[in-house]
Amino acid sequence: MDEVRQQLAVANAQQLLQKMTDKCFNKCITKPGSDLSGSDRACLAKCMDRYLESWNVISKAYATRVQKDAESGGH
Amino acid sequence: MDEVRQQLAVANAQQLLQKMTDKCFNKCITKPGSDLSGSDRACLAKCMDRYLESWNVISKAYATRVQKDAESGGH
Amino acid sequence: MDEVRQQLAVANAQQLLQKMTDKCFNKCITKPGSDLSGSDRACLAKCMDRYLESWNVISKAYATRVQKDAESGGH
Amino acid sequence: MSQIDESTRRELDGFLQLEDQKARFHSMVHEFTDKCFDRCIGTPGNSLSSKESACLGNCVERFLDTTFFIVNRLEAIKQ
Amino acid sequence: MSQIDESTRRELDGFLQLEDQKARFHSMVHEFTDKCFDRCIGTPGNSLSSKESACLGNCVERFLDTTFFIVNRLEAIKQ
Amino acid sequence: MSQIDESTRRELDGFLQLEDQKARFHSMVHEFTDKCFDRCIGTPGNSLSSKESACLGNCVERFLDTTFFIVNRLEAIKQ
Repeated sequence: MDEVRQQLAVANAQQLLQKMTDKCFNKCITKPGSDLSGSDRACLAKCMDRYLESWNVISKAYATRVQKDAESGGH
Repeated sequence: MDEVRQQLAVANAQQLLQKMTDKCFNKCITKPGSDLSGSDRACLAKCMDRYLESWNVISKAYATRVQKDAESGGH
Repeated sequence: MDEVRQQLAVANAQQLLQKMTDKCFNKCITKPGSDLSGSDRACLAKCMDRYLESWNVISKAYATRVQKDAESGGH
Repeated sequence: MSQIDESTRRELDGFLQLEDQKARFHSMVHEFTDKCFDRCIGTPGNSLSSKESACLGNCVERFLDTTFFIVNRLEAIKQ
Repeated sequence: MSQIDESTRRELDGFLQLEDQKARFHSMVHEFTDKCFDRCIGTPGNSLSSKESACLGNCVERFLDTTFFIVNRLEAIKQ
Repeated sequence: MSQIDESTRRELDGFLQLEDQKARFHSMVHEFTDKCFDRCIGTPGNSLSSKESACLGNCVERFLDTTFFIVNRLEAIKQ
């Protein structure tokens, strides 16, 4: 049972990583240069933090909504 | 055999629903507010109708083309 | 073993074709008219050539990088 | 599956092939609608204008033309 | 799988169902974040502003409202 | 599969692993080309300019750098 749980956790982390990388690359690296500059890294760090924060805000909002819909007996 | 047919019909409906929801959400709910306003709903209703209409127009156009290509012995 | 190799080659070609068609349709056919005009075809031909060229440039760049990362013992 | 006779098997094969064809047709229509709706439909109105309908039809036709053009040219290049 | 008794099977079923539910929940959260991040977050700052947080919450809620609206209207049209 | 001896099995494993690696490599190249073509290529000309080629190479390199940066920082945060 722990195996199943771990496989799902890995899939979840991979999905997060892939979407976050795409989003932050698009937001921060608009003109790819010959290396990641200091300001590129600063932007990526902020973008990551905001993305993770957003994920948590959305996770809570969705959980609350699922709960509310269940209580009102669906839509 | 009816089971197969029904499974495919469900998959088809789900694909339609998912794409239509994405499209109309993007077209109509540009700034998500604290609820769906009357004008949001009006826009969604029109968007749905036009999307379904477009689906039918495209379905006919594609069927005609497949037919035509088959008659001319491929491309 | 040749079968496996061929299946993968087909999958690879299909992926290339699909992405290239999408990209070049978007770049060249901005207003779909009643047929492909001569300038549409000229644009598609150039777009294809540049896409294939880009694929090769990127393939080389990625291979070099994978090699480099392997030599430096990962990142 | 238990053994089934030849004619039943052939009928089943035909059924599955037809359903598969229909599923692929629908799947293509979903793709085309996804692509062409954005290109051809501005603010959704009370019905499709004749211009919008024509655009949708052309969008499908030209996308297929583009696919054939690219496939044929790829084959020509390869030789 | 070797034979297992009724209560173990039920426990396993419950476990798998719960994990499946969690996986689907997470998958939806990924989709929503993908959609709503672009709409609500401009240049990433040092923290989410209250306006950005509110936008994210509204984005999820209105997307779900939109889904229900469309499903209900589809059913109404069909009849 | 019928029984096969050790050395054949090892050879087969090696073959499949290599093909799998190649398939994953190609799949990444498709992804990168999809991403970087739009960023680096304007109106398609008669050949890639040196600026366009450099942009494509940088686009791949910086995307990989971004992935490593994010993975490393995620691990650092977790601890």
